[in-house]
Amino acid sequence: MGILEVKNVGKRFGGLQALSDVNLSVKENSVHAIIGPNGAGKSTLLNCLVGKLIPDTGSVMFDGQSVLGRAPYEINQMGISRVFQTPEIFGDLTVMENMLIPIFAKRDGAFRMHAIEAVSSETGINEQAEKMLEEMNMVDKRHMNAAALSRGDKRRLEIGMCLSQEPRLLLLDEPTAGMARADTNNTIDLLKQISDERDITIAIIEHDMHVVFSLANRITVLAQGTPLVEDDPENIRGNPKVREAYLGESA
Amino acid sequence: MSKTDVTRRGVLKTGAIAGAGVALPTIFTASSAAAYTNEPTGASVTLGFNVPQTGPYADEGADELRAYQLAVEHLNGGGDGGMMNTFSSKALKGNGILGKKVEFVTGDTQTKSDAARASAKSMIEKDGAVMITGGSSSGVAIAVQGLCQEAGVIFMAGLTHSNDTTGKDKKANGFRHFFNGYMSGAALAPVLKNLYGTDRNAYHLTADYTWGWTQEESIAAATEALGWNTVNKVRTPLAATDFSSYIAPVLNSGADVLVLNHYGGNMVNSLTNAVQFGLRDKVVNGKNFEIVVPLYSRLMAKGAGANVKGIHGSTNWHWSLQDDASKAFVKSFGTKYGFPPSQAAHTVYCQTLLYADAAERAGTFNPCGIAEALEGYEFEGLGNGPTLYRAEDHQCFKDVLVVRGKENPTSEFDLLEVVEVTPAAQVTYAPDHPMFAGGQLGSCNPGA
Amino acid sequence: MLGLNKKDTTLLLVVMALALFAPFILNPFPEGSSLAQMFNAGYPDLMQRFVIYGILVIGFNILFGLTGYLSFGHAAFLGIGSYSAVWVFKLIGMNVIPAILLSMVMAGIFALLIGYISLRRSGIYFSILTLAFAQMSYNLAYSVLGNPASNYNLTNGETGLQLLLDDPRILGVSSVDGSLPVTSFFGLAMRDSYQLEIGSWLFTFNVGYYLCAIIMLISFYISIRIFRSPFGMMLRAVKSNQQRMNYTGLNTKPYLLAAFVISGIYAGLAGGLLSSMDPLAGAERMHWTASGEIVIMAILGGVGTLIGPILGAGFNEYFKNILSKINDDVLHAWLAFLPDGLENFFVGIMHYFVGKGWHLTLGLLFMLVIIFLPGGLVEGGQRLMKWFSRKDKNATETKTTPAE
Amino acid sequence: MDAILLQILNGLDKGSAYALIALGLTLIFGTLGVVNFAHGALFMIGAFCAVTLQRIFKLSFETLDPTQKDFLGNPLKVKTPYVESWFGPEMGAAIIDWSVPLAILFSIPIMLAIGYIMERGLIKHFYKRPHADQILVTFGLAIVLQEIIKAVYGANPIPTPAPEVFRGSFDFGVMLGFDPNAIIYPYWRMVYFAFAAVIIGAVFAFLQFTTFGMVVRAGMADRETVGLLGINIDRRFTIMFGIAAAVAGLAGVMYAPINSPNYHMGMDFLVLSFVVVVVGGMGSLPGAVLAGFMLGILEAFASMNEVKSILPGIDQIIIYLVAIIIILTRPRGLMGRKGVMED
Repeated sequence: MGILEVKNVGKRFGGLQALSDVNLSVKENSVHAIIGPNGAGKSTLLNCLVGKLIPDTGSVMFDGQSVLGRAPYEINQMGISRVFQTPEIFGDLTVMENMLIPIFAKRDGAFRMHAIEAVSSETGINEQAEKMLEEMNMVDKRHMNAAALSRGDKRRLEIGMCLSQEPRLLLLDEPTAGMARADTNNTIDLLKQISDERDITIAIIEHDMHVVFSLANRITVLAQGTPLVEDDPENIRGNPKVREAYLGESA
Repeated sequence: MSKTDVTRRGVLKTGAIAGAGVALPTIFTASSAAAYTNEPTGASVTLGFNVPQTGPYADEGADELRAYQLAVEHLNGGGDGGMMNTFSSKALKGNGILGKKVEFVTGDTQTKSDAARASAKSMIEKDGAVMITGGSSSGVAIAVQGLCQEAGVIFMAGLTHSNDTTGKDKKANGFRHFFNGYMSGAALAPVLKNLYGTDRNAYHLTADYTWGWTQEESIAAATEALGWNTVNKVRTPLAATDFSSYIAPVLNSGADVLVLNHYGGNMVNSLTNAVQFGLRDKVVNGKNFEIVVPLYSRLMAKGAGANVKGIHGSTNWHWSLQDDASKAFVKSFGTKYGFPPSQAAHTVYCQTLLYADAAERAGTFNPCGIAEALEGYEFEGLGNGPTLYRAEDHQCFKDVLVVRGKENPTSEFDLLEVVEVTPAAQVTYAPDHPMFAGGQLGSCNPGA
Repeated sequence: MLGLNKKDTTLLLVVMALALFAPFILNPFPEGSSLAQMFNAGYPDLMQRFVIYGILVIGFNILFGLTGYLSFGHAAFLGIGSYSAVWVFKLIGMNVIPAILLSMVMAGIFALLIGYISLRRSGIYFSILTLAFAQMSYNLAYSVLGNPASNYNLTNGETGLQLLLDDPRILGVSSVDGSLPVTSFFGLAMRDSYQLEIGSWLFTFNVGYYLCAIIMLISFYISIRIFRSPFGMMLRAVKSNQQRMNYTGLNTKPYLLAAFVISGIYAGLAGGLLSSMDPLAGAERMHWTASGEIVIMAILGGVGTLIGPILGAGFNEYFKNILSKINDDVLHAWLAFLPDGLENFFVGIMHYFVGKGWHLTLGLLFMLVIIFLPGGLVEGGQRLMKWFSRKDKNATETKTTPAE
Repeated sequence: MDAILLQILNGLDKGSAYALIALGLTLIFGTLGVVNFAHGALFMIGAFCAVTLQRIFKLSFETLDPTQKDFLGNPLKVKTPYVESWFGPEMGAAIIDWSVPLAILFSIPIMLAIGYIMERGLIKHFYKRPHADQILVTFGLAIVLQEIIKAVYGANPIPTPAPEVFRGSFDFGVMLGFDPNAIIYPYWRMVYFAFAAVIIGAVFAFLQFTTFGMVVRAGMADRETVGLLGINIDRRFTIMFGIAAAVAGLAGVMYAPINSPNYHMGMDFLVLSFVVVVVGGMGSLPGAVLAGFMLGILEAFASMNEVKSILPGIDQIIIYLVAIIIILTRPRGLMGRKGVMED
């Protein structure tokens, strides 16, 4: 029984069957990659997992509870954090504030009228944020506006923000899309380190095979809205069906 | 910072903390506490002219300001003296009021009761005005009148036509020279009877706010007393600019007279729309369809242009009157500004003179003294014939003019012609008339 | 001090000093001089307006400045607060405290209802929803709800809701010697003033003003606390990125609604104070142009800054009240030192910008600020400071500071 | 039935004005992404173009007529318009009579120029600024423009009648078999409706069938891509701004006989036309037109006595009420696109 169980999920947009009969099981503490050619339904599937879309059929269970019909913030509170393709951070806020917000959200829940005490007086939370900044190697940038960070720093900040919530499942949507090779490698190292050091499950949607094969210990291949195969990386590499559907095209 | 020094030095120097009071005069001498708000102690006295300088009635306000300046000039002995020469009281000598030179401050009411009160307050609190006058709408007049009552200064209303100003919202410190809705109805009714007969069906369009309601009530009562039938009374939003959807159903209702209880821009638009719909060319119930505008002003007539031709209404005063007083006023205003004065200019000029005269006769600027001098005061020579400032409600009773839009105007000011001068007796009503009931004058408040 | 950091404490102390010494600061010219007639603003009514509109815009800034949601109908809450307070004076008694409390409660309730509906949409759709609610309130208050002949005359229409000699006032008196009783704070009448004469200067200390000033300082203090609190940070986060908020486990709706209600309560408080200083409430307080003026004041001062709202409100009220009272005579007196021809020339030009032309001047000033100082007067001040410090040749820091 | 037909007619006419203003607003918003609060002022300036032309035609020389006296008792100065002395009294009077339709030609270059100056001088500096700043600076401009008009023309409305032949009304009732006078409709309002229809049709045709229009439409959909194609989209957008200003101005010119122009008529229309645009859906031209006519008709219905007696004051709030309902049920208005002006 995996931590995330997707059963028979189908989603239709008008005349387009975006997903059909998707079954997926992500095991706890694994790094599970979902790959597939463009239009295979990767993003639709991801959106079904985080509450942005509600599938027409099937179920999505996280840790034994259904996520369907819940708002994104409720799903996050269940323990799923999401990293976006283009980093979604609070651009007008400082790096430090960016880091504080998820920690507050973790402690205080979806809403708390916490309007009198200053942020700075919450020493515990400030320390946690400091620690996470250290871990992300961004302490010197703490007073910068997040919008002024480089692309790679933004990505690191976003991952740090997600990690600071200590999620059970981290969802990454093409985390290295548009990155230079060096940044990509840094990100791979960071994610490796995270999965090694932490008690965390990572599900990653990725186009870049280099990233996928450096990180994943389980891979699902999606084609035309339905899973083609789910297997270990070594077996995926040699699978002719996958080559035909995907690798050939992307090479 | 040196602010604390100023305080300390000041306290050491004078040790003065003057007594409590709402107001602070322009020229404050360290004399004893004043007997009434803004008691003038120097060589001059300040009046506050609070008129709409922005907003839709700005032109009317501008004309009022011209008349005020003329009145101040005359009071201080300048110019040709205008109506001071024809006024029945000879207390004014052209040396200011009670020997003090008249100065004035101006403010903008914006035709909003809030802004008008703020402006009046600044005149009272900052400039030491001992009397506030002006206004071009009833809501503003009532609001400012209430303020003056509380602050302890006299309010001489400008153009305000609602029954409420001297009816349920009357105040001991407030006085109105202008006529009102009831008087319009009472003056118009006999004329309408002569012109259109007693068998008529009237359709009322009424601006949906205080003045409109009292005007509608007054004119409907007056015409119903003639035997007219009121077909319908329809309220139109104040903000309406296009009245087509209110005017279109009029003809089909069986009405043969349309009464437009509108003022200012509302009236200009509703009358223009009504004429556009060709109402005046129609024959209903075998009679020519007619339009009546109970309250006319020259500026409205100017705005409506040719559409006013042949349409009847009432007005407080008109420059074409041929009595000595009116001629004197028109001459002195016309010479100074190059065009004849409006009724708004006339009423505020009269109000200023009446106030000054009352102060002279009372020998004081104390509002209670002035109120006493004005209450029950009978005078003439201000263009409206013999006039009474009634003590019970502080309303002037005088002749009312019924006017008609002129068919062949000779100039841009020659838009109305006087059809009839309805004598004061015909428009007088009992102080406890139901349309005016519900309020109390209270007692005069000298402030301080 | 008071749980604030050093910078905020300084700011609070500066505002406190400005408020307490306003009667001196605003009356820089001696009584009777032509400059005094033009520029002095130290009379009770205007000083009260400064701080009351300050409160209003401080509250508006909590919504607009922090969350970026532009309410174009905020004047409705000001109006609701004003009407509530006058009703208390009519029915209960003349003490201002219950009136102010009720106006805050009523404005809060309406803000909750209007906010709950309007916050279902964002951007211009939110603005139009709030505008529509405010315009409906205004139109109804002006006509149907204000007809003395009807059974539901809540607002007394165009004239405005005012006190009458025969109002019940169950905990007070209906009238005093034929006059209306005055509003008071436990016996201390709002209109009482003390005057201090120093040479030819005259300073007025008004009870009502100081009550408003103290309440404004409290409101300002609360707004600093909100800005610095986690709640305030969350509101800024909403403005910055709602998507990230949602995926960080935060529900943006209650945050927005709380901000909306708080700023509505501030507006209600301002309305209650307006009525307490001058017990008459008119419908035009709710007109869309009044809402627009709130936005203008906020932007003039500097959106999202702490001190901006106070500067913006002061700037707007000052020019509105001062410019509209200047007439040609005043100009002539002021420019009398010039040779006649020049004097007439200047008066002829300035004629179009004062008195009846004050709208034009304010409109132009307003455009200039928006065009050249997007951050409002606060940005103007910062630029001046920068310019001075650059002159001192010790300006090295270029880092972006978070909004004050 | 006749009452309903009557109000539909009235509504179409009210709607024509709303639709024309909303159309111009949407053109500006859709092409430039700018929320123009000065658009009402452009409408007002259009109306004052009619006033100005009328004044020009009425420019007169004065002759003293000793047989008549003016108000001060001096000989009356009789004014004779130059056009009457140049073209003879009849022709001159006819020219003055036709000043409003002639003002259409007069106003187009003026409005295009004003639009051009506004866009180049002010608006273009605000493309990158937040919508709130755009709203506020154009609002400031609207105040300045209306105050300038007030300083020149005064606050009082100025009558600008339609030509004599268009005065009076047409009786549709008789035509449709109802009682006489049941459905009457002024000729000039019919002209206005037809005029609005022609303008709306022309704008749509222009955008649909000309290359210029196609480029602009493409730019409305995706500005960056069109820019990448090497097309100077900015210049075209400037022209579009001028056209939108001209549409507002023409709406104003033709509106002048319906209501005497005054300096604040722009502000009177501003809020309503914004509501129309938003109800139609930000950036949607058909939406703006549809919403304009729809709200006009609803407003006319709400002013019927039968309706008002059940719901007192409904005519005061109907537009806002409908706007609230539509925005809540159709999040992007009637025909709006996703993601426009939602942040």
